[in-house]
Amino acid sequence: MEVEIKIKLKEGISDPEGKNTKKALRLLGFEDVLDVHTLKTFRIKLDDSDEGDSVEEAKEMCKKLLANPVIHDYEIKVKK
Amino acid sequence: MEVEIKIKLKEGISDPEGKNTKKALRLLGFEDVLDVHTLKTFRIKLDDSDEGDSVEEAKEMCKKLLANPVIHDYEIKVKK
Amino acid sequence: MAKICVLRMEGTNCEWETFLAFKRLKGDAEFVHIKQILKESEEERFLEDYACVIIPGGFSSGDYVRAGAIFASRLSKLKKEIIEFIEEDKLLGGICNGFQVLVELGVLPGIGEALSEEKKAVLTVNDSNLFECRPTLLRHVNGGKCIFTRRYTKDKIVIFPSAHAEGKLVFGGEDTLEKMIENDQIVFRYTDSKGDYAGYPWNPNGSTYNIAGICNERGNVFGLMPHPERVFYSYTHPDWTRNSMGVYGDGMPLFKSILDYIDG
Amino acid sequence: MNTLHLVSEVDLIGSDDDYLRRISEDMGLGLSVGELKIIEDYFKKRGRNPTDIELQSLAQAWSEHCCYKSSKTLLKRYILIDVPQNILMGEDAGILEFNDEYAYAVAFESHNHPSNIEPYGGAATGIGGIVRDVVCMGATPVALIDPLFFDPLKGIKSKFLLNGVVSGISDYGNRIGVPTISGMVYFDEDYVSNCLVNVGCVGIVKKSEIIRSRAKEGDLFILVGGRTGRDGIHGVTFASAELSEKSEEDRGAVQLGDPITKEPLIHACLEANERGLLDGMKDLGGGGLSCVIGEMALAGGCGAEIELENVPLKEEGLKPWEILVSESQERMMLSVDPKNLKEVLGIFEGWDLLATVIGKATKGRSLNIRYGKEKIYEIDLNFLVDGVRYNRIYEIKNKEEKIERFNEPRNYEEIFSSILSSPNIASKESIIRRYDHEVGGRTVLKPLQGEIGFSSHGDASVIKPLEDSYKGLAITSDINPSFMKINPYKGSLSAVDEVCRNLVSVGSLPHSLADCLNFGNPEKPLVMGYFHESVRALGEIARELGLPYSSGNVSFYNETPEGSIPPTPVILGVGIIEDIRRSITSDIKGRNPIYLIGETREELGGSEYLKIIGVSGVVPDVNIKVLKRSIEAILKEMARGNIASCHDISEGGIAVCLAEMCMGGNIGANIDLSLMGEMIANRRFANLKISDFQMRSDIKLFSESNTRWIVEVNKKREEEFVEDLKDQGLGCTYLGKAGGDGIRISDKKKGLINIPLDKIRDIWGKGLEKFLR
Ligand SMILES: Nc1ncnc2c1ncn2[C@@H]1O[C@H](COP(=O)(O)OP(=O)(O)O)[C@@H](O)[C@H]1O
Ligand SMILES: [Mg+2]
Repeated sequence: MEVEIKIKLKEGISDPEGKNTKKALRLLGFEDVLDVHTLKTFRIKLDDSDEGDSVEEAKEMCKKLLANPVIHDYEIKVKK
Repeated sequence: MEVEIKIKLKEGISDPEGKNTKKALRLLGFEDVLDVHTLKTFRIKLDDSDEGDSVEEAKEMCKKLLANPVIHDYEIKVKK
Repeated sequence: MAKICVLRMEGTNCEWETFLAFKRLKGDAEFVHIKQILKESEEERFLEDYACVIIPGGFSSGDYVRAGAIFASRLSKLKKEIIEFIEEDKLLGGICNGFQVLVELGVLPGIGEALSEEKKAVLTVNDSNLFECRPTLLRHVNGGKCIFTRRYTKDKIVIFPSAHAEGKLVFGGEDTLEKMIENDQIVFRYTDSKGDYAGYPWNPNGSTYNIAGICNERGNVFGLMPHPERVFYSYTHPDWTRNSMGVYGDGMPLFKSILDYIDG
Repeated sequence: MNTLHLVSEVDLIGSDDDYLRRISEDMGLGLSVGELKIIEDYFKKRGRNPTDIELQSLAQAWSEHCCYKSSKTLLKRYILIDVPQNILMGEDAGILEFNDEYAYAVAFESHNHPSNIEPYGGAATGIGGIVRDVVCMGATPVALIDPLFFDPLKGIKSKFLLNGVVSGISDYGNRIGVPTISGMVYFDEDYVSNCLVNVGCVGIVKKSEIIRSRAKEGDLFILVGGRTGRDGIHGVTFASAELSEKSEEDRGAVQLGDPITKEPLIHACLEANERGLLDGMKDLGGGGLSCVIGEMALAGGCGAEIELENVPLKEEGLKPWEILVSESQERMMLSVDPKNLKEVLGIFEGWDLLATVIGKATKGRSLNIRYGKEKIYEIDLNFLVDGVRYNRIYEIKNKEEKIERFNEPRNYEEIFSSILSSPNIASKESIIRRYDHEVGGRTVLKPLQGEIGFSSHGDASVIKPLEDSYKGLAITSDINPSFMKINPYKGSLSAVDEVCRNLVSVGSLPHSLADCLNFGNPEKPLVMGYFHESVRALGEIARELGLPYSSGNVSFYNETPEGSIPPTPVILGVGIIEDIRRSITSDIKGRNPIYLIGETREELGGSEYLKIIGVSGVVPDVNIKVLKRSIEAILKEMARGNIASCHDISEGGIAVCLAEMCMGGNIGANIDLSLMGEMIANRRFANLKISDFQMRSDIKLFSESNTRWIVEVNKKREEEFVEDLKDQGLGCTYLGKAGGDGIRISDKKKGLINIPLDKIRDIWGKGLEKFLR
């Protein structure tokens, strides 16, 4: 089983990587680029356990390590 | 319109970030973690243009800046 | 003599110069690997045996996930011991990556409680989106609360070099900054060569309120982005060939302040 | 266990040329038919065909990259002769005397091919490899050096390359905690699709702890660090051929590197060595397990046996030959007496690192490999390691260096501005600052020097490697590819001259050199001719100066269908400074007199000036005797405290040199060139007449003649300084005085340049910006 955890920046938190990427894309001639946001995804393979558990477990992972609530939101998806 | 571009390491290319995250998760007690892969997502807002074009455009962006075909695969999704 | 622990794990890479800074002042410092205090190793070490723990700079665990996050999450197994350590008014300091660890661990900003379950701040990606190595000028703005900087007079301007990719301090909670100012928890702020608060590159990362270093409410937990250990002697100052100074550099008094306190 | 399907026999014996060629291609061996015939012969005598694993391992050991088959002859003839006594040893890194107790280690290599395919990973693993070379001598790495060469970034591809390479070096070097203190960034059209990434590392080691790359009979081979995977397969054969469209598919050769395995690996290896537990240590770089074990056994006068099944893998299903030739990063090989095994394993366990016994050193002189119970490999070590050697045909064709006449510019400021903003001259700050150049707390002089917020280029960086000694190492690297394109002989002399100039500028005595020789396809006689002329010059000048080449590397086949790179022999120089507290920086310190040391000639061939106006000229020559005397004289003046700042004159001539000095000090200068051209010391003190001389102002300002410096002389010591230099018979010309907030240059009353410093800084500072990101 696999859980996919997306870590993204909260609304209003600046995203230097997005900003820089936007600048670079526009310089490269992609002038219709209005905005770029970046986010990081962790795809985590788990030993077989049931879905309920794995969402909870993923939440724990975010709390303990993967996200910092001051700047991050996260989304969790479970794939079988 | 928004395109979402996911950049991930190709099969067989070692992923130190995934490896180190896995080790950390396991040490934190998430012992059922078998494997971790990381990928980066760019959410790019484009000035209105039609769908066909924007997939092509996103491909160009990958080729020119966001990915290196030698080590990366990418997925493109268009959202309206 | 009180013992100092220089705590490291894979990727910590400023431990040697940090250790030397204490040694040169006859401090009793030793290296401890995180495995040792987590009892994952045969050569165990105990937090309570130290008067001061310093987490040096580097890229612990490659800064993967987020700078300092993995180190902090591993340390969080010792929450109870860490809280005790802080409440006994012992010293816990972090330089650069160490600062990131302390913030992720929840012991900084450290308002109201020694360690907060929920993170109250973050050291996030520099505005430039780049790792940058540059000399920075800092004003010591602390009114005396911070034990680590008692040897600096208020408003003294020092040169400590910076070298990081994630040094922009951002607080959670509207009034955190105000409280920190009120509590005298701001320790160093970036300035320009005239002593004014200016933007990039004088503030190398876009940090809130030009903050380079802070302490907790008790003044015994301290984090700082730039590197005082790199300017222990004057000859590693970035401009020593033009502005002559004595033997010691701007960083020395910081380590001296620590020893003043722990050795009484 | 049945290994039949894992190892196959290759039908060499009695095959015809076509078939041999096909074998080489199908198996990705990169061996020529002639080479395969030698191998065929070897096995015929043993009455059997080789296995695929044997053939793969020979291909690797015999690659250009591993055995220097095209360059060995010339290197032996010119560079590796008369090795002075201060070289203590030369293996993966050269070891030189530092003081009674300590030595320093230098390694210098190219990582060009991988960096062109995957710039980020290629450059990062380049750093990883060079650090291993130093660590495997028992030395602690204290400095990294990164000379880089790109095409002038008109295309998207080259921006991608530059950004990738710099990010790779920055991410890897910063993470392992070794400061990147020196390097260069050079742009020329001929590097299109062939960027060069050279990396150097300097380390420090107690003489008693220097360790060799060898094993003694009975030792165990312990593989430590990372796991072995399919990555890096055929890296060296790949590096020994021209790049082509198809190269992009050679993904196996590309790796990202894992600095966070490397960082503790450095500590653990050094700790095991310090405790005296190791008999030998060698890094696994280009050339996998068989090369490393083969060389360690051969050096120790024994044979070896490997249990291939014991090698820890990243993934399942690797064939034995893949395990053997894999170049997976972050691995080292230790040879350890069985009595020390437990303690060694304990150290690696403490750092959370893998350590696995995979074989032992045996009697005899062959390498034997087993997989499970099966014996799958047996080759004599001499045959494996010695490889082949060629005397490649070379053709020396000297281009005529003609002086084209051109008019004196009407607007000097315009020319000066375009030179300042050209990418080879412009500030490299945006790159330099992405490297931590201070981690370790040993960096005394940084690559950027001067007033905080205004710093400018220095000449060499200085490291204080030991806690208890003020002795220091100065480090620089140089080459001017524009000179090389016109005259490889003079270009190579100039590189050594510049290295010496840079080392002297900071107050250090040049002590040793290392060379990384980047060239095109050696099978082309003209390319071999450039190579010949270059090593001839490098050998000559070094011998006359008494400087050894402690280490080096040859990188051939830097070619694509689009063409070859300029001949690029990069020289890394190390100088010794007795007391780092006396080192000198390039930034102007006060309102002092400014002097030019050295003779300016009409040598503008390959200069930035002529490139801009598009005409040709003569490449600067070197008078080695004058260079020698100048080094002595300047160091003496510095020791007497007469010199406040010093900068050597290179690309862009006097004009650029002055500008950099002034920007760093944030102090301007008033300069008059009218005394230039006189060979003897300034008339203010020597009471000489100004003889009329013909040199035009633009030549004075922009000529790139070698062996020249600009110095700021302490006001009170001016007279002594001038007398001293006169005694030495060295050219020394009064240029003017520091002061003001602009650079003003005139020649006999004729004003040439008058630009405020802020503006100069702006032009120079932004020159590279458009190329980054
Ligand atoms: N890629 C680089 N990495 C580190 N330092 C660099 C790099 N490029 C240039 N530098 C440093 O910038 C300074 C100026 O470089 P350069 O103009 O090439 O010097 P020079 O002409 O004296 O050899 C030197 O200190 C050099 O080491
Ligand atoms: Mg120079």
